[in-house]
Formats: sequence, structure tokens, C-alpha cells
Amino acid sequence: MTPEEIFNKLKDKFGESKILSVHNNESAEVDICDPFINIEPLAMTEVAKFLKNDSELAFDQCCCISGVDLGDDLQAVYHLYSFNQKHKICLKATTNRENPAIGTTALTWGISGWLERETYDMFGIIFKNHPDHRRILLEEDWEGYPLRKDYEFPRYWRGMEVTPEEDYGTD
Amino acid sequence: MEQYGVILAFFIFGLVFVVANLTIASILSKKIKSQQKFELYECGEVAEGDAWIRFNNRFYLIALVFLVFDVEVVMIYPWAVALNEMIAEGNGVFAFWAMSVFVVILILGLAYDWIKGGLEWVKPNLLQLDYLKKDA
Amino acid sequence: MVIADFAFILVAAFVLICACVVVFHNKIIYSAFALLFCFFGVAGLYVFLNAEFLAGTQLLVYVGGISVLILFGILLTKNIEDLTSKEVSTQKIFGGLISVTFLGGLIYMVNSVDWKVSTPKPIENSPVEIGKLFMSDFLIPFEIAGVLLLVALIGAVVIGRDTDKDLEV
Amino acid sequence: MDNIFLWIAITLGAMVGLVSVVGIVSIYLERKISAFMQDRLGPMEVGFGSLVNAIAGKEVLREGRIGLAQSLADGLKLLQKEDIIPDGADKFLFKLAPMIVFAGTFSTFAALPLAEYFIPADVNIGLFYILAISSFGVSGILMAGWSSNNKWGLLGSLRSTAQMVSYEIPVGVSLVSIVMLTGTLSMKGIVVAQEGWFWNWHLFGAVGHHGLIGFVLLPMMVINFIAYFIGSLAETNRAPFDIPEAESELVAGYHTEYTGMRFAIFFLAEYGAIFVGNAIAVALFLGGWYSGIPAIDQANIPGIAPLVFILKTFVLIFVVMWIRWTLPRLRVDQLMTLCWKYLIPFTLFTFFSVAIYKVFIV
Amino acid sequence: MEQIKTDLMTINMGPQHPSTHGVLRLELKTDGEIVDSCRPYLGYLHRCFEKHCESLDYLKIVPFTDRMDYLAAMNNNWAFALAVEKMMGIEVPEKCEYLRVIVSELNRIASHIIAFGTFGLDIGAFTPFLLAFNQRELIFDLLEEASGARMLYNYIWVGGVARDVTSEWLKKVKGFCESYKPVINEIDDLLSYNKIFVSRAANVGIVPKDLAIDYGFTGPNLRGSGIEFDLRKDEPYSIYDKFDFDVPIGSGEEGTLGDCWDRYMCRIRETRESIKIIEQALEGISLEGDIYEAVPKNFNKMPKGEVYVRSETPRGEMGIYIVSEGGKAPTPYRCKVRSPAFCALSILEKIAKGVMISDIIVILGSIDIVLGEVDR
Repeated sequence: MTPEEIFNKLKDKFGESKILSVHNNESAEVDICDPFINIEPLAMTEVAKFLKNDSELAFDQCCCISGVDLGDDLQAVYHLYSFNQKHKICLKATTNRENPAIGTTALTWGISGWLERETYDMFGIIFKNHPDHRRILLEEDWEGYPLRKDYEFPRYWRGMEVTPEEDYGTD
Repeated sequence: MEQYGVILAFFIFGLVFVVANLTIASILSKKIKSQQKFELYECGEVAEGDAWIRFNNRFYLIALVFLVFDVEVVMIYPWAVALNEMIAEGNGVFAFWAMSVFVVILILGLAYDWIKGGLEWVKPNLLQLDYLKKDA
Repeated sequence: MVIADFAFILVAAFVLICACVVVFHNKIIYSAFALLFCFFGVAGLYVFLNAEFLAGTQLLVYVGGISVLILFGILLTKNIEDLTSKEVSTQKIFGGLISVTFLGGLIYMVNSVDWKVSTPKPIENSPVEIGKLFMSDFLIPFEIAGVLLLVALIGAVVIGRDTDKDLEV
Repeated sequence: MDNIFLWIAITLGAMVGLVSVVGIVSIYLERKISAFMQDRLGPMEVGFGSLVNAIAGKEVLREGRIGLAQSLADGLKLLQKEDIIPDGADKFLFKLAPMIVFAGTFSTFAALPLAEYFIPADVNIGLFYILAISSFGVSGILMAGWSSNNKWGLLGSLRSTAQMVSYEIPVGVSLVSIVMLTGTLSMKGIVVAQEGWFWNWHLFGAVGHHGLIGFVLLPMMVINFIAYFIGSLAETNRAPFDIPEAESELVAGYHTEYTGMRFAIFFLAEYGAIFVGNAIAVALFLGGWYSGIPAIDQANIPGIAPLVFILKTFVLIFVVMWIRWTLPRLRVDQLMTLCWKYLIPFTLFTFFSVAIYKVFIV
Repeated sequence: MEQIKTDLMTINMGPQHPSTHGVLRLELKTDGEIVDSCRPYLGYLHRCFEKHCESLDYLKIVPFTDRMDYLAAMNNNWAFALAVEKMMGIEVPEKCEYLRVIVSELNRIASHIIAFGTFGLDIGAFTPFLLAFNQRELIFDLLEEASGARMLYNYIWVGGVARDVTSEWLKKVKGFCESYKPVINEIDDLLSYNKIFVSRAANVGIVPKDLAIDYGFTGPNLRGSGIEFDLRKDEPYSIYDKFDFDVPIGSGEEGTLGDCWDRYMCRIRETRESIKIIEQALEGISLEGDIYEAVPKNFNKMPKGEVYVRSETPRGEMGIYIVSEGGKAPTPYRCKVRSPAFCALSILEKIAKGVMISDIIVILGSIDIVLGEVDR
């Protein structure tokens, strides 16, 4: 199915308040871009469930979840693939920086659990109703979310020097 | 008797040998104190929980079954040693049947254990783990 | 045979010390290991009685089997490292009385019996004799032992089946 | 009276020498054999010359070309290692365990029939004695694993104990057949029964006892031999039965926490146990000190007996190593299955066959 | 009869453990030998690759990609290069494409050798591991001659490759292909169909098809579960459509579909297919032409936008997601790597419950993780 068809199908099901817009290569204001659909962040859980279980869509694998720091907002980008239908789609959920929250997809795709944990770890996006919402790569007591653009490298962590003095504050 | 004296000497020497070696080693070796050295090895992490816990009773059952067969082996040995003489005395056939009864009784026990799964190690059925069940 | 006597004293002392550890040590795991050594020493005592085969049996069954069973049994108990045998203070006087009575009785018995000291010729090849006795005088006990072992085997399975029901294959 | 002390001194000396040589040679062989099987060279650098230089504090030159002194150098290294006892361990039992393990193994050397007139303790229950005393080492292993308060150690020692006690049964039963044939438990008596040509060896049936008809027992004895060999592999925790110290699972099993010389003692005891296990197989199945060809036996060439015996044992040790570097490791439940469901029924079958042969055929 | 209760023992497996294939920590709760729960802890090798990328030129990122999956550095280079090339619309010269195919298939073999070699090692088979390692050395010699490095090559650049090769080198590659075939047969004899090995690996760690997809299995792991999916075949990138090769899939021939043996066997068979591809590439390649032709001098022409490119590395599908702000910034705004081993490892929690400690090792070995790539 083409991205438009997926978009229309989703819009019929969930309505415009949850499925915001679709972008194609041509229609985008950027030079190059995979087609993607914007989703209302808290609706992610139900949309994901539908995407997986609908026999025409049948997106059975979540390839990748990437967080992006857009400056004012934080975004989670979902790349989905269907082994059954051999088609793929990209979903984007944009949430605000102060109180970032997106509905989890961990109950839909097994792999999402870890990918969302990684996104949380790096961007601090909270995934609502995630069954095991912990940091994954960094220590539990690490402060801040390193991949945010305004992240400041700590000088010390647990008494250990983690940023050399000459690098500190220069970035 | 003297022969057993030799064995005792061997046993005691075995202990002495270890002590002597350790003494030599303690003279030759360097000692560098460091607290971390004396921590238990648990793959580089601080040990969690205790090793001294209530352990799975499967080991106990293996030992129990072993003990039964151990006693059996112990009882077969004198019979086997005496077999030649018993045959010479003309008791061979009787001895054979007497021992057969004894061993067959135990083989029955083994068979019972076998059928009832007493010889199985605690082994999960890897084909029917929880996550596989819902598909079946 | 001064040396033999010396060796006997050595072994006997070893057994006694181990036995004392079994009784008096606070840690149950030490008691278990001491019991193992006690069995080992008893095997030595059998040798002094010219019962070599019995000594071997003692080693094989008691040291290699029963001790291991006891140790496994202890590993099944909780918190072995701080499990200590408690003194039962309420029974002190009564217990002491009983022990003293028993001790007195034993001393009286030992003294009153007219011990016959005889030195029968040691059996040359004890396993053969034991084997023959199994097949003649002690045939019935021998077979009954077989049945007993069967019962033990079945018992082991019954225990095993009950405890890992959830892991039943 | 002097006589017995002299005898003890001689035999003790010889056996200590033997156990050390066996340890050093086996470790060297293990390295070289594994290396050649794996398409590499193994130890190449350390020769005796470089070892001497190292001890004398001179510059160490690469003098060895086949690494002959590698095991010795390792021994020296281990002697200088710091002895670490972890804080959490039960210190008394921790120290006692290697002694028990080594003394248990070393005691079995007392009944090794190296030659007709060189058995340190030629007791009339020799075979039974070796079986019995080797079960003593089990407790040492359990002690080592438990006292180090390490989970890998405890798991390893529990596995090891369960494995060793289980495999005592097939080992014991498989040897009964030979006792039935020879009618003695004395190691000397069993070996003497195999005098002469190699077809008199028990591996080939009972030819030495009853002439040609003894060949009937050939399959039984081969089964017995294999069962014993597998059993002895398992009792000495060798691959493919090395689950107690499976380095990929349990790190090092019951001796995880042991360092330096204490660790070396375990190692030495292990190689000693391998030697004894295979020596029993040689004595019982492969004619002991008899070379199999009467012309080159001790009657004609004095002093050859121990050499023949040790050589045969090392051939079997080679097979043990060969197996180790060829086969993967079994899992603990498969190990128990092999013991209880294959070896024990098979050995009971051979036991009955030999008994029927003894009672009804000859 | 009341059940005799046993305590759960908490064991840390790793980070310093021989079989966790790097610094992975598993917290096991076991009842005797049976694992009750298994919780992986990652991050011991975390270097924040993605943060680094944001301050580096595209060409300077390439050496960092080496260090992700250090066993298959070529394939990582290539995955990144593909993403940047798609973004900039670069046409890579055909010679470079051929060279890329040859070196990354060689690297794929080297990586699979580690995978099945250490898998055998985990089960206790030492010898096949070293026999296979000899072949890996030969591959390293070849790659060293081509790139100048033995492990971290920095060879596949955006738009081309770093160094040219000679026709002698191609002959040597040909020679390697010949010498490799008997070795893999020997490993089959020694290990793959060994009864003990089969009984250890077959029917262990079964991952059925749906679970494999659900938990993001890709590459040999996915194919081991019986799904015929290979990006080189299904979404051919570069010049893979020119080659004739099979996609081996697990069939449950020794046990159940999707068990550890299937995954292991997939890798063994894949190396044979890689040899096929290399042989075809050696025939097709011509040494004419400039390898630096399409390498961009600078990244001023970088368009604004984003791409997500998948490519098949030995561990599965490596996806590179790059967001660029356009020509004004020569560094990626965001670079995310979808690491196949990270995704595959996530299944461990699910399938570990109820197996034995020994099986955990086997399962971990069979999904073939590289911690450098899991943690990045």
C-alpha cells in the first residue's frame, strides 16, 4: 500500500484528531525524505495496534524507533515494515519538550520495549504504559538525556571524571 | 596389616605434600594487599544475594538413588569374588539364581524409576515453555 | 607391634576428635564434614579388626554415599551459614541426669561382664567368605536387603515426583 | 620393622615422583596434542636452558624449540602467585579442601600395580579399595565449592558431586565382570591372570582363563571397557563430561576462587585422577605390566614392567585428550541420562552375560 | 506432601564472563539449574556514537562506524556510506561497487566464523573454533592488503573506497575461496552434525516465526526461524541483483524450526553463499577506473532532509537514519543506528525463562551479539 492509502485508512479509523498529516517526497518542504505520517503522540498505542493487526496493513515488525530533538519539540520516528505485505511506512509522533509523553507501542511489538527504552534513555521521552520503563544503556542514576541538543556533559559521575577538564564547557 | 600402613602413610603424605607446597609458595610469593582482591568473584559485579541458600532438591534425589545402587554394587562384589569357589563347590547355579533374584529386584526398581521419571534431571521441556504454549 | 598400636591410637583419636566436632560444633556444615571424617576414621578402625572388605564398604557407602546425602540434605535447609545448634536450657538438669545414669549403667556393664579375650585366626580372604555366607547362611537377609533397596528406590521416586510437580516432563 | 619403613620410603618416593611427572608430562602433552589437533604449535619458547637462566636471574633466551619446560615454568610461576582467600569464604574448609582432594587422589596411587613386585600396598581388596577411596575426593570437591561462597563454585561442585557419585555405579558394575573371571579383588592377581600373549587380556574376553571359548565374551568385555572408560572420564570431570568446570558456563566450577598453589594442587590432583583412572583400565582390561608379547616381558627384560604399564596408561591418556579436543560438552541432564539410561543397563546386561557364561558355559 | 521449597539464587553472569561475548551482564535468578528470570543489563561499552556523529563530518564518521560491530567493520562502513550516498544522490563507480561487495562478503565470512566458532566454544568444542580462526586470519591478511588495517578498516568511504587493489590481490581472494570450502566441510563433519552438539543446540531456544518478527530478529537469526528474507535479495542495494545466490533458511532439520541449531546452520550455509558471491564478483570486476571519482570533496551540497537506509550486515539488518539540516552544516543533525544485535538481544528476557543455565549460554551464542554494536 502507498503511504496515502495507509494514511486514509488510518484517518477513517481514528479520525483527523489523531492522524494529523502525511508527507511525501514531493509534498515535503525538505529536499529528500521518506514518506511519513504524523500521529498524535498519545494515540500511538492504539494506532500501532491497528497497524499490526489489520490484515491489509499487517506491519509486523517495528524496525527502528529514533528520537529526534527538534529544538522546541521532541519527536519519535517509527520505521515499520511488513513481512507479509512487503511494504513499509514511517510514523512520526511529536511531543512537547517540557512534558514529553508518547503512547507506548511496547505491547504491540516486542522489540519496541527496548527501542523505546533507548529513546527514553537518550531523549527523556516518557512512553506511557510502558511495562518496563527504565534506562537501558546508561546507569539508572545518570542525570540528563545526552542526545538532547541542550545536554551538558557532566564533569564528574560518582566521583569519576567523565569529561576531561580541557573539554569541559567548550562544547 | 602392613599394607594398610602403607596406605595410611600415603594418605598422610598426601596432606603433608599439600601443606609443604603451600608453605613453599607462601615463602616465594609476594603479597600485595588490596581490598578488591578479597572480594568474591561474580563476573566483575558486586555479588548479589548469597550462594548459601536452600538448594534444589534434585541433587538429593540423585544421591538417594545412587546410594541404593551403591549398596547393590557393594553386595555384588563379594558374590563375584566367591563365584569361582562356589562353582568349584557345586553351588554355582544356585548362587547364580540367588544373585539374579537380588539384581532383578533392583532392576525392577530401576525400571520403576525410569518410567516414573525419577532418573530425569530437573529438566524443563524446552518444546513447551510458556512463551511457546499459546501458539500450540 | 608398637607401631600398629601407635597407628591405632592415631586413628582412634582422629575418630574421637571428629565425633566431638560433630556433636559440639555450632555450624551444622562443620558437623556434617566432621561426620564424614568420622566415617573415614571408622573405616580405618575396621582395618585394625582385619575387616578390610568392611572398611572398603564403609568408605564406599558411608563416606561416598551417606555423607554426600547428608551434605545435600543440609544444602536443602535454609540459611546454613548461620544455622547453629541451640542449647536447650530448659532440659539441662533432666538431660544431665539421664546422661549420668546412662554413663553409670555403661560403666557397670563393662565392669560386670566377664570378657572373653580370644584371638581367632583372621580370615585370609574376607570378601570370598562374605560372598559365600551371603549365598548360604544369610541368603534370606540378602534377598530381603534387595527388597529393602527396592522400597528405598520407590520412595525416592515418590519424593521426587511430589516435589517437582510443576516441572513434570 | 625397618623393612616396612624402607618400603614406605621407596614407594612414597616413587609415587610422588610419578604423580609429579604425570602432572607435568600430562599438562605438556595436553598442550601439544591440543595444539596439533587445532592446527597450531602450542608451547614453543620455554626450554630448560631458559628456565635455568630465569631462575638464575640472567637474561632469558629463547632456547627451547618445542617448549619442553613449559609446564615446569608454569609450576614455578604458580608457586610465586599470591594466595588469595576471599573474605566471604569459610576459611578453614577453604584451606582443607585441596588437601582432601589431593590426599584422596594420592591414596589411590598406593594400590597401583606398576609391576609385579612394585605395588606399594598390595592389599587383597585392591580394586575395591581404589573404587572406595576415590569416592573420598568427592567430599573434597563439595567442600571446595561450598566453602568458597561463590555461586559458580557451588553450582560446579554440586554438579560435580552428582556426576561423580552417579558414574560410580556403571564403573563399579562394569568391573564386576572381571572380578567374576579372576575370582580376586587383588590388583596383582587380576593382572597376573592376563599373562602371556595379548589375547589373554580381559579386553578380548576370557581367553586367558578358559582358552578359545573365552572369545565368546569379547563383545561383553568391549562394552565393559567402553562403559568403564566413559565412567572414568566422567569421574575425572574430563570433556565431554567437564560440566562441573565448564569454563563457558561456570567460569571455572568449584575452583573458581582458588589461586596460585591451591589451584595447582587441584590441577595436579585432577591429572593424577586421570592417570589412576586409566591405569585401572590398563591393569584390568589391557594386561597391566605385560606387554602382550611374551618375548618382551619382565621375565626377559628386567625392569620393563613399569615402563610398559606407564606407556599403556599414557596411550589411554592420549585418547582422553583426543576426546576432549574433539567433542563438545554435554548438558547436565544429558549426562545423567547417559549414566542411568545407557551405561547402567548395559553394564548390568554384561554382568548377567558373564555370570551366565561362568555358571553355565564353562 | 508439602513441597520442599527452594530459594532462587541470584547470579550475575557477566560482565566479566567467558561466554557473554563481551561486557554484557545478565542477572539470572535460578532455581538450581533452571533459570527463572533473566534480565540483561547493557551499556558497559556505551560510547554514545550517535552523539559523536552530531559533531563530525560525514567522512569522519566512517572510522567510528568500524567500531560499532568491530567483527564486521566493512559492512558497517558500507551501511553508513549507503545512507549518505542516498541522501546526496551519489552514483558509485561500478568498480567500487564490486570491491565493496568483495570486501564486505569477505568480512561477512570472517564475522560468521566468529559467530559459529564461538558458538561451538560455548558448547565446549574448542577445535572447530581454531580451525575456523585460521581462515579468519587469511581473510584478515587479504583485507589488510586491501585497506591497510586488520580489523577496523575505514575502507568503504562515502562515494567510493579508500584504496585501490591489484590483480594479484584478486587472485589471492580467488585462492582463499578455494581453500575455504574444504574447511567448512570439515567443520560440518566435526561440529554441525556431531551428536552431542546437535543434542545441545537443537530444540533449545526456539524462536517461532511470529516471535522472531515481533522481536526484531533480522539477518541469520530471522532466517534461522524459517523466514526467507534477505535485504540483498528482497531489496537489493548496490549490485547484489547481479549475483546468483541462495538465501539459506532454517528448516528444523535436527529439531524444531527456529532453534539454536537452525540459526547456527544458517550462518554456516551463508558463508558458502558468500563464497559464491565473491567468485561471481571476481569474474565481473574490471580494474579500470578511478575509485575516488564520486567521493565528495565537501558536504556543502548536502540536501536538507532525512533518510532511513537498511542494509544486510552479518548480524542482520542495520538501519541508518540520518537527519540533515542541509548544506550549511556538514554534520548530521541526527544519526541513529538501528543495531541488529541490540534488537535480537531483546528477546532473551522472553525466551530465557525455564531453560537451564547451560542453555542460556547456547541461546546467547546462537543470536550472535557484538556488544560494540549493541551498546554503540
